[in-house]
Amino acid sequence: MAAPTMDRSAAAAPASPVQTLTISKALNLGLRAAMEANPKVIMMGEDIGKLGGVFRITDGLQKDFGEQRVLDTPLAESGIIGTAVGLAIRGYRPVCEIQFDGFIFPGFDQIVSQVAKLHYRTQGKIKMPIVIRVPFGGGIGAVEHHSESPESYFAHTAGLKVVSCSNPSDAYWMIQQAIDCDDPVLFFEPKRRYYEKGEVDTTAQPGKLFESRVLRPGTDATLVAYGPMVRTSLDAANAAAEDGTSLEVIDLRTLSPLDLAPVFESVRRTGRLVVVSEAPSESSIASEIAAKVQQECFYSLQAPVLRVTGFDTPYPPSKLEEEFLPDLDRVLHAVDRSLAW
Amino acid sequence: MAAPTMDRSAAAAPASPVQTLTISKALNLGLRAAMEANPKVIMMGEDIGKLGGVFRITDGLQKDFGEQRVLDTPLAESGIIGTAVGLAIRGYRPVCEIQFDGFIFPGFDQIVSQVAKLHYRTQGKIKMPIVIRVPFGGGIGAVEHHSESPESYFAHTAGLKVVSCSNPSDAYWMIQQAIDCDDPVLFFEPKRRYYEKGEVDTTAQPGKLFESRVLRPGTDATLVAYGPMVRTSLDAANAAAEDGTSLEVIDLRTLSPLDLAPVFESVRRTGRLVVVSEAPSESSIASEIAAKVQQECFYSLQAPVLRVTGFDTPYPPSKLEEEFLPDLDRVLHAVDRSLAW
Amino acid sequence: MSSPEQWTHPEPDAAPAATAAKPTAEQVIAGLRATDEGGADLVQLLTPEGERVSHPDFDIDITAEELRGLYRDMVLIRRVDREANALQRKGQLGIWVPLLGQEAAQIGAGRAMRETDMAFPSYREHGIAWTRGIKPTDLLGIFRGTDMGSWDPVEKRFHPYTIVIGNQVLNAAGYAMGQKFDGKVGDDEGEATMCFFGDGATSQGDVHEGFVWAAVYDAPLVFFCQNNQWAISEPTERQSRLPLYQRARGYGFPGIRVDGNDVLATLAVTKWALDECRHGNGPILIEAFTYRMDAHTTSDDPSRYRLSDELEMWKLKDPIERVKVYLVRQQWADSEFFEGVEAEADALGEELREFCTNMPDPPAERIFSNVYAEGNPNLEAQRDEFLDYVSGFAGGEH
Amino acid sequence: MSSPEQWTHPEPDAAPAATAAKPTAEQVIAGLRATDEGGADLVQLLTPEGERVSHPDFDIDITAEELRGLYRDMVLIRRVDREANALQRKGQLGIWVPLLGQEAAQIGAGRAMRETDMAFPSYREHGIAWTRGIKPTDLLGIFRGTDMGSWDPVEKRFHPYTIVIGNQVLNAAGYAMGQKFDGKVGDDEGEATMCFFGDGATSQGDVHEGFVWAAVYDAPLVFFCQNNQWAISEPTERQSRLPLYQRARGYGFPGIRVDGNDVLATLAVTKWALDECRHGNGPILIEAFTYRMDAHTTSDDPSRYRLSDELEMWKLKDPIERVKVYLVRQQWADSEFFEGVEAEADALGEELREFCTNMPDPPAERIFSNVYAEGNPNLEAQRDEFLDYVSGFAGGEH
Ligand SMILES: Cc1ncc(C[n+]2csc(CCOP(=O)(O)OP(=O)(O)O)c2C)c(N)n1
Ligand SMILES: Cc1ncc(C[n+]2csc(CCOP(=O)(O)OP(=O)(O)O)c2C)c(N)n1
Ligand SMILES: [Mg+2]
Ligand SMILES: [Mg+2]
Repeated sequence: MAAPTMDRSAAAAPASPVQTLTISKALNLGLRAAMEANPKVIMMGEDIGKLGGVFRITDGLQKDFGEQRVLDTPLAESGIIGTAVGLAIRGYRPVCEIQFDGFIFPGFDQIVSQVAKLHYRTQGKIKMPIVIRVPFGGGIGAVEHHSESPESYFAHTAGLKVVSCSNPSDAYWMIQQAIDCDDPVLFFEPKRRYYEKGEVDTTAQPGKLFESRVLRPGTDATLVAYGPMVRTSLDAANAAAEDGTSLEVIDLRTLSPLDLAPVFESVRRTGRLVVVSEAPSESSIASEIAAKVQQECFYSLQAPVLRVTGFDTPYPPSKLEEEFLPDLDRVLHAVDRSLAW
Repeated sequence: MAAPTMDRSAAAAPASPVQTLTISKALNLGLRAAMEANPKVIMMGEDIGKLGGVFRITDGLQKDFGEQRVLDTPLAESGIIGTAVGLAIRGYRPVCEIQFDGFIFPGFDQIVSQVAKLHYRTQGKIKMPIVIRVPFGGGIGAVEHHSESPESYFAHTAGLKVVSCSNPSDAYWMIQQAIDCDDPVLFFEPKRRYYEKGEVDTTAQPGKLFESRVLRPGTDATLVAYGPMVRTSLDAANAAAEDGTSLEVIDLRTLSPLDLAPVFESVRRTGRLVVVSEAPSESSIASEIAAKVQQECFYSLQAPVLRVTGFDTPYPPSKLEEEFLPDLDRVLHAVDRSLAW
Repeated sequence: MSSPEQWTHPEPDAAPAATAAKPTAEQVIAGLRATDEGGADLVQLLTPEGERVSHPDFDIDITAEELRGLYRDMVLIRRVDREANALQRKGQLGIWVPLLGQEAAQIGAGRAMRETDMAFPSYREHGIAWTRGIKPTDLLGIFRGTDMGSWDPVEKRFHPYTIVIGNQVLNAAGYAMGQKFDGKVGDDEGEATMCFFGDGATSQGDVHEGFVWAAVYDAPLVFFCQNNQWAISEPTERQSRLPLYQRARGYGFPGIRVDGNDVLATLAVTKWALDECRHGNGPILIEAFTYRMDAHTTSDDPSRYRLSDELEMWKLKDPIERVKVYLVRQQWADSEFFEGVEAEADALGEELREFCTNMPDPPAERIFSNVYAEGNPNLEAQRDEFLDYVSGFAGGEH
Repeated sequence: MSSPEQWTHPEPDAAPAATAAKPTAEQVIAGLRATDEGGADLVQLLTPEGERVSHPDFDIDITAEELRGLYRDMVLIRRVDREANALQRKGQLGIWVPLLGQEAAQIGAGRAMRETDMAFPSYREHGIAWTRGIKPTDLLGIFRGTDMGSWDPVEKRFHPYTIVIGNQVLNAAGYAMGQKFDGKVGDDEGEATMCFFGDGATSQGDVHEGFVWAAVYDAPLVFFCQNNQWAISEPTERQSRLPLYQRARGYGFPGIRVDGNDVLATLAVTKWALDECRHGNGPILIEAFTYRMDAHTTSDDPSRYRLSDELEMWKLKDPIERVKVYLVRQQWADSEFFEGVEAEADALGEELREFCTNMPDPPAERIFSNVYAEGNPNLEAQRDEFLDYVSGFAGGEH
């Protein structure tokens, strides 16, 4: 990591090193710590200043760091990303907030054509240390364009890195690691889980950014998920345990590059894999995992890799999202099918 | 199909029903036939009028149909797609030309947020009979952004249909079928094959638009490809035959929805599948095919589904494209690996 | 499903926002000036005090009946707005987007349109919807999460609400081009299109491209920008140095700023602009200078970013009050009329509440329907598998 | 690899374009007027006939030495352009993007910049590159397909060529914001940024958003639009009703049209604009009114869409000739000087040919390098597998 690696605990840690925080508060503290550690870190987005963002993730930052480090930008996503590129060239480390998942598309061209390619184009002479924060996914009863899961578009784009956090500790640390990273990082935040709580130790980085993690060991089948579906998968594993089925749960954390070594290892033991994701399945990250696992674990698989995903439809009106989104029952149903194969 | 289904052969067919044409000429005649059959069909794009498009696919159309049916638009892709949406609502059937694959991204938001969703949003009250033509892929020695294969982004997008032609007969017929289709169709044209020739029978539609087709039967392994890689795959099958290996070659033709029934059927016989595509593999259409086939043909596969694709990098400088693009040797190498599994 | 409340109150445990935003004195002054003064170019026909004033370019003959109609429209749509807002508070809607304060801008613009004209709204255009004959109940599904608008956009000539800021401007430009290509432009019988967007939207590339297209193709398109001074928490100064109507200067078509709280002026200016368009002199940009009196949406907390003084000041410019004063002063309406409108409003409110609380949830298969006009066998298989799974579930299996 | 020729001649079997495009008499007149006349606002200091004229707002004191320098720049970069064009014809480059006719616009603008200023080019800015100290040979890789530009954009303060129309305008706006945030704006020592784009580009949303951002953040940014009358086959009328410099009106910053074939005027106006920006009075739009004397690229065939008359007319406005006439008339340069420049041009051409024909192909592993700054294990595995495969192949395997 090329960014100054200061000791952030001193600057940013609240009184006790271990606290119970929501994901949203953990992100807020993580952003604050990154801004304190490096004056080149700036925030850009719509309504992120006085309002603190529609989800309050940047709450208080403009007040404390000023309007030049927390920019309420004009309303245009290509503008946000495109000017972030210029600021990055000038030596800044911009953290862009896209207000909702569905509004990243006006900025898609700048992401795909400039952010992803400038390092390659210049053979490394220009770096793109840009973080694009995207509150993503459904389950919040919102109107159209506010519940989407566009991460596969970015995983398909060479030159970008894509991660998603699923708990407060990861939220706190991964956002800082993403800001430290000299590559552009799409940072997907599980908005329906913003207010779930967990312990955060602000003194010790629990691991690296681009690594998957086994959250719960198990022996009968493997569940792989990321972001909001990690909670769902853990719940499913709990429920399965009551029925005597032991499920291993892996939090992908990094969606591109994929870190599938723990998955391969797991599948070689369990012989069965269910991939869980809210996004439509067609040509998606879930497809990629299935494609890789069937190749790497060809002789270990006792059933095909199954996918439990959002359907291949636009995100439906929110009264239907309970049916659209994978839930505990759909995950267990897939596990049953896998076990019965 | 809701569009008037006139007998086009009478209006558009040249003297002899079977002619030898290039793909580019076949597309040109197909567009002309569609414009003659239905006055609501209009063309929109940059330089498609007097110039006839940088590839001359619309050559002569403005001269014959006027500036109101062949529009040289201002230079902005969101504008092209966004106004096509309005024209479609007004009852037109716009055929948009994107000058090169890499320039579709400024129009991405309109495609994903409006073109793909308006029918769903209005529960069918608004149709989007828009065709977006994209000359795609590499191998032409071009500069950056002129050789990309962005089809997976669209296959991942619910509400769109995605097809690619690989030969003059399909070019002639598929473009007309796409224009007749009441759903939005991304039409990917294999630009490096524009000048390959083949026979076109302008009197009889050879098949449906959303169907894959077995181009060459075989018994030892199956190759699946689309667009420019079909030629490469057929060449590989020829070469393999000389070595005594019998490869079945399937032209996907439709990338979304995928029509994998012929692939399943084939894999059940051959037990081996190699997917060939120029696009980077990560979270791609090739991934989807692998994911589906490993599920549907779990007990038939004698080797994992292998993918021969462009690498997960930006498209390289053109002096390197020969290495970047899958060629006969890389395809055969994968076949060998599959056979040796 | 997760309750709408969660959406409304993003941080359930958090204390209410401590105090109203406290800008510097300088900012206050700047802020107040910016939102209050429309400037010398502002077209006004009815002052906030209800005085009829004349204007050299835009004037209008209005009958008592017509003005009563506009008054009624505004009262009724305001009632719809307040009822829906309350329904959201009661958990009956996931969210609501209030139009409070923008009644004159919308009724004036909407009533200037003919049936043959077409409109492309953003997401706050409940008043325009009303003038297009859309039942207010048809709007509710969007905010309750049962559908995405249930009117027929072709029949009503009112496009679906567009949420991605700016998208509809290009769609409208295309439609207007179509009107022209169809030969429907050039005389008094001509057709025209209106496109609605906010002050914040003017920054988006799509809005610019809409301006370029419409100008180059002489499209019969009226760009109607409701400058309600705020884009969520951002004041107009974050989008532009100049008053927004002046943006048109750079494209070579007229831009006019009208008092968007003056229904008469808005009607007059919009009628003129539509007529110009029908005759082939489009496009035209109208900036309706108005104010968002309520929060951005029911999820928003404006006390975090703006002063209540501003609101108080704009209350004096209420779009409905000035018409009432004028109607009374002219003796064009008596208390019976006003009571009648009130009663109509009550009935409408009642109908809305009734309808809303009885709205059925859509069936699960709706997730899969109308994704494509011509079907998709893979999706149909996905649907069938899911419905099988659901019915197995219902049957007590698993 | 597929030969560059394939790219150059899209339709190998096709007959050459039958005849030049034949517009109506009306179109001819319109076309000629549109491209020929800069209008009353055109800033000019040196007429096509080589007469020095004065201008009330923009004037410049130029020494003989300076003007000789500008002349030399223009002659050399034109030679580079013609050599590269010829190299493409010989199959040594896949494509070339000629700057012929735009030498004054680029040398004038480029020489107005200081070393501490930053430039964001489009893809035709070989003249700007020259003024930033980029060796012409460093441009060749882009067009030969060996790299995407080999200069160091940070050291040279010259961004990579940007091919996606409009993208660089936002990137430039961001960079200029950074100059301001760094406190480098406000006095004569201030920094500024220049951004280059074409007439066609003005339609793109990104260019608009760049205008919005730069205006709102008072960015020290000079938008330099080279209106060479054509966007490939589309005349400027397809992009705008108004002269392009007037676009700035709608955003609240100055827009100026300069004779882009007049190196003195371009230098004067750009210097002024940069100075305004350094002092904090940015942004500013300059439209350089010029002409693309050659094809859009070597793949293009302008005879399909424009008249040779137009070209002939513009030949009379050649940017180099008028300086030569003036230098001679002023007795600022003698034949020795002109011959010296010619000799330099010959040497440069020779160097370019030599360099180009000897350019090595990049190694295959370059495909995989620098995709990421911090690596990607999956990609590294993909690379290793491929290199293994290639080396096995080389070893005669398979
Ligand atoms: C492309 C896009 N980005 C962001 C948003 C989120 N958003 C919804 S409304 C809004 C502000 C719009 O302001 P304005 O255009 O002034 O309209 P108003 O809401 O004031 O009527 C924002 C940022 C969006 N809907 N679309
Ligand atoms: C987004 C995008 N769309 C299309 C193209 C293809 N294209 C390359 S140059 C060009 C015309 C540009 O015209 P102009 O802006 O006037 O610049 P000029 O080439 O005349 O210097 C087009 C359409 C592109 N490079 N990028
Ligand atoms: Mg607003
Ligand atoms: Mg040009």
